[in-house]
Amino acid sequence: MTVEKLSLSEFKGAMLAIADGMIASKDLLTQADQAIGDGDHGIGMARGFEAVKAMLSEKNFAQIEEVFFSTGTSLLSSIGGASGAIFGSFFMGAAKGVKGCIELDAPGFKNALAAGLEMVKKRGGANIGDKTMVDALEPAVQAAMAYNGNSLGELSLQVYIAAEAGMQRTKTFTARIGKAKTLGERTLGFADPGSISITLIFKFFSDYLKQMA
Amino acid sequence: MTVEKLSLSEFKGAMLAIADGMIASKDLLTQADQAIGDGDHGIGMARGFEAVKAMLSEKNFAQIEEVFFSTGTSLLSSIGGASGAIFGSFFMGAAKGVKGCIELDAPGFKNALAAGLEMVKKRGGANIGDKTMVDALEPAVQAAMAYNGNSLGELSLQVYIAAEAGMQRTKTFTARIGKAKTLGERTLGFADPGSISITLIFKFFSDYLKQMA
Amino acid sequence: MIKKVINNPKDVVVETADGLILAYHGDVKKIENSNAIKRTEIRPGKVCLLVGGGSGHEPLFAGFVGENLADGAVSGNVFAAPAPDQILAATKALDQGKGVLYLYGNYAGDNMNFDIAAELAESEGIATKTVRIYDDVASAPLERITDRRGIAGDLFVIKIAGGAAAKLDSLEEVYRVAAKARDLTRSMGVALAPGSIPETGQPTFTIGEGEIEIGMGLHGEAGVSREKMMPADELVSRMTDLILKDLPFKSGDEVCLLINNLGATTMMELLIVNRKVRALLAEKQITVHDTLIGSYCTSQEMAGFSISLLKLDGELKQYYDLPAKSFAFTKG
Amino acid sequence: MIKKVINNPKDVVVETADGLILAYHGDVKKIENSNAIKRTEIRPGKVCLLVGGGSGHEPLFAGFVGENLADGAVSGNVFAAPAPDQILAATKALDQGKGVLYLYGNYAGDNMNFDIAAELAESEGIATKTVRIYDDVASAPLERITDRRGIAGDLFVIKIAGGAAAKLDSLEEVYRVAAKARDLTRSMGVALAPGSIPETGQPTFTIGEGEIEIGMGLHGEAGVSREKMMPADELVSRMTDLILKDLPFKSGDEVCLLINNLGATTMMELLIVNRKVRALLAEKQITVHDTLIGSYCTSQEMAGFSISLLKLDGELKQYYDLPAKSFAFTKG
Ligand SMILES: Nc1ncnc2c1ncn2[C@@H]1O[C@H](COP(=O)(O)OP(=O)(O)O)[C@@H](O)[C@H]1O
Ligand SMILES: Nc1ncnc2c1ncn2[C@@H]1O[C@H](COP(=O)(O)OP(=O)(O)O)[C@@H](O)[C@H]1O
Ligand SMILES: [Mg+2]
Ligand SMILES: [Mg+2]
Ligand SMILES: [Mg+2]
Ligand SMILES: [Mg+2]
Repeated sequence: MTVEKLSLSEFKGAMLAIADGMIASKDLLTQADQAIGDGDHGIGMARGFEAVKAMLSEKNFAQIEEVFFSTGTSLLSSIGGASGAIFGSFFMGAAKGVKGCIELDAPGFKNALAAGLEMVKKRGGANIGDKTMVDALEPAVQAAMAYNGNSLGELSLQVYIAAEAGMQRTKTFTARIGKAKTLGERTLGFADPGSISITLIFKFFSDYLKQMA
Repeated sequence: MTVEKLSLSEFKGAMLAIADGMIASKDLLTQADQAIGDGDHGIGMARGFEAVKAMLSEKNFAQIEEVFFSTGTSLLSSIGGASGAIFGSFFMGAAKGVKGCIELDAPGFKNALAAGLEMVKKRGGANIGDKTMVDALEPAVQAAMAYNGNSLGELSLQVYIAAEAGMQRTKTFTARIGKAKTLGERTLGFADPGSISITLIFKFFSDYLKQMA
Repeated sequence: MIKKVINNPKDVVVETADGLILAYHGDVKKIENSNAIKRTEIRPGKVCLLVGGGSGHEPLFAGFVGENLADGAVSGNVFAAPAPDQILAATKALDQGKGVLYLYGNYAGDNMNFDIAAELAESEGIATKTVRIYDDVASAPLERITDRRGIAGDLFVIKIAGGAAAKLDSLEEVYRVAAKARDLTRSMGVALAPGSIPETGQPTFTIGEGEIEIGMGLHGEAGVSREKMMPADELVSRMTDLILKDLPFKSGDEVCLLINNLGATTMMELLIVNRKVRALLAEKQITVHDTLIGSYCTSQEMAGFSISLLKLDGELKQYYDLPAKSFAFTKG
Repeated sequence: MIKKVINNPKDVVVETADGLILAYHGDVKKIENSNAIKRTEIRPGKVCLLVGGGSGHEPLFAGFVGENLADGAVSGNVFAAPAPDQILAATKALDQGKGVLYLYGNYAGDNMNFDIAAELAESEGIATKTVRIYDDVASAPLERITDRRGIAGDLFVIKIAGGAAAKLDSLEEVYRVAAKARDLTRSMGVALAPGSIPETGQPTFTIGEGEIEIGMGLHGEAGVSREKMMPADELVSRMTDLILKDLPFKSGDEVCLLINNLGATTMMELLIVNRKVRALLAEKQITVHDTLIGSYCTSQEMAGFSISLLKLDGELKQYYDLPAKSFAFTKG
């Protein structure tokens, strides 16, 4: 039995699980950024999701979009750097996809993903192959669109799997954007840190749904 | 058969041998200074005796005192630091002990040593037990004074042996002067770098006389 | 684990700001709700200059707030651009009705965060313009100059922009002069040993015993090539060549020269570098109007340095020569 | 073998001087037959101030030659006092008939070499007086204050002595003011990691991973104790306590504060130190008239810093507040 949708409070619980997972991934993400960036990605994400946790425990929400939006603004204002703007934009954008919803179902999640991707690309201008989190996010969104069922659990697993594959592909790209870009060929063999983060976010979401089922 | 005295040109040769020996001792002296000082003693002594070598090859001398004096001024102006002043003063002082001599014999050498020590103490104010080169030089001068023969070779060996013993004794002293003084008890077990230098100077002189015999 | 004189690593940015504000002895004050500072006295009606970026490069940026320099500075976390709300708070605190010029290094994070802030400022009726500094010749070819990173050349652009903002009356004009200074500035760095981020205590990159990285970026991003250590004169020649032919600088040009310490390099080395740079410039009949040597734009305790040249024209020279006074840069 | 940006290690001192003179843009020139520099323009009839010591501490001493500062500086080899003939040549080049004040750190080597030079100068009819700086509280107990070493407090004494030499007419008077500044200055340092001498490429001391040495000297001479690394606030409290009770500094005192980088420490750390020092001084009702933070008196790339306090009185304050301009120190 898989989960079809999440109530507002369940979705809040999912976001909390994502936050805990990201905080616990601090060292892994920092090491990924040490290899080809400036070594702060895990620090930033951990700081960001600490802020998300604090926000979630303080605020009451009436709609799904508020959870997305407040997660986005929390990340934006606490991380700073490229990932603050990008991951902040992702969640703030996602909010636009679920306007008025009080539950999150598969179609809603698809819309949220698509709107999140749009916002990320608008803000950062990165395209597939630039070795950024877009290389994981865009295939994830495509996988979501290709999914025809109505299980949020299944959908989120597809999304995670596609993001993971996209993240793995970044190892074969030379960076064209962000702090890694001057490394050129030396970035080969290393995954983009931000693509690992978005993959983990989807993984923790999928795990949460699995564990609910 | 041991050497009774040195002609002016032989003495010049002896000074050259000392210079070569000191230049070759650079690393050893630097390491001694790294342990309890600022790690530059060998560098300074090598620079000083390079200058002495250059001076010896340029200048012509009429008297023993000129060799002593020019060695002293060469050291003084090329080493700088504490050892420039101290070793410069030693040789410049020694010159006063052999005024008018055109050969160096045992009495002359004794006088030179005594005058050198006097100048060192006047300039630096160090006494036995302060953990400086005086701890090697002063017993060496005392040994010279106690020597009643007239072999310069024998005398120089006595001087070297006494300096060596004095140098070894500095390992049991805590520094009271110079850059090592704040190390206090931590200087225990290490010989004072300058006392090693003066011992080596006497050793190379003694070796030179031995090899002549 | 690199030893650092800090308390809780999470507090370094805030404690650094506290220490800096005290060192300014009243010339600057903290901006509420932001890790930012502003001059205590700003002439009403003045076009304001806001600089900023990630922390970890001290005294950049906040050390350059002062007379004929920046009016305010906003600092992010270590190696992370400040967040939009911080930038917005600083923008609002500075604006005197004539708008605010944003001046910062060209990094994805800074670009996005300052852009978001600019949009928010606009919606609150505050005009902003932006000059992104991209002086680092090592970081992209000339055809893609806007992909280049901003490094120590920041200092020249801040100096000129600060002068222009003190003297000129319109945001457009200040923007024009600042952009010109940016366009006439070129830099090139080299790293010998890594810096480290306080929160991890780990070096930001690894480099072999006898190796150096030419063109290393300010956060430890890779440069143009990793090489064996070489004599100073050879290294400086290679770096200077790359700078000179990029603008290009030509015989008869007059320049300002900055030799910037990335952190742990000794002043002795920087002066030896200066000697060679000057010899190379003299060979090419390029005259040096002023020389700055020191730690202006650092990457924590990274060992290495950069060379920056600013080509002067009459207008830039007039702003460059204005006296200036701030924590990290005083000019009589 | 520590990497350094140098050419032949034997040439570092001369090449450093060349680079420095170029950076001064005509304000100083080389003194013939000496590794020394002097101001290009010295007022005839002026009492002159000559500073100096071993190299390796750049920008000390030669970076402090300028308006209302030193008139000349003579530099020895790395960590070795200059030789008497060098000092004498500088003395002769400076003297304007009113005599020369020697100002330097209190080390056996400097003392002996400057004393020899003073004797030689006297025999040539040039009057000299000497102020030896011994601000390092860590290096001997107060009863033996003249056994103490001179460290970064040099900067305060040079600033005041330079002002006095610019304004006062007799060597005696300049001496009196300089000695007073020296007597009212106290410092304390700490080292986290060693520097190295270019000719050996070897660190001047070894220190464990998590260890620091409180009171470490400027050449790597041992300090008062070797300890485990501790939080900045605790370290600063211990150092400041030792300084405060030594003079002693008292409630109501007005001081100048210097937080000096020994080499590789980041500005971020120095500012965090400043924050705590100021809190401690405020607690004791000691007011801070001016703060200097930066690399003034280094020990090559040693990591660490020192804290110095100068207690002001009306006379010292007047000289401290004079504008100043040199390579390494400009005050508006
Ligand atoms: N323009 C962009 N579009 C999308 N993602 C980006 C962009 N720039 C950077 N990123 C993402 O941000 C990640 C780096 O984040 P982080 O290390 O926290 O920031 P910074 O680069 O400022 O240190 C990269 O791995 C990349 O995935
Ligand atoms: N006052 C003094 N009297 C005699 N010898 C001294 C005195 N001060 C220093 N020395 C000698 O000089 C040596 C140090 O020389 P060196 O390392 O070349 O100079 P510095 O101490 O200036 O670095 C010491 O080991 C000591 O023997
Ligand atoms: Mg990063
Ligand atoms: Mg020594
Ligand atoms: Mg970063
Ligand atoms: Mg020395």
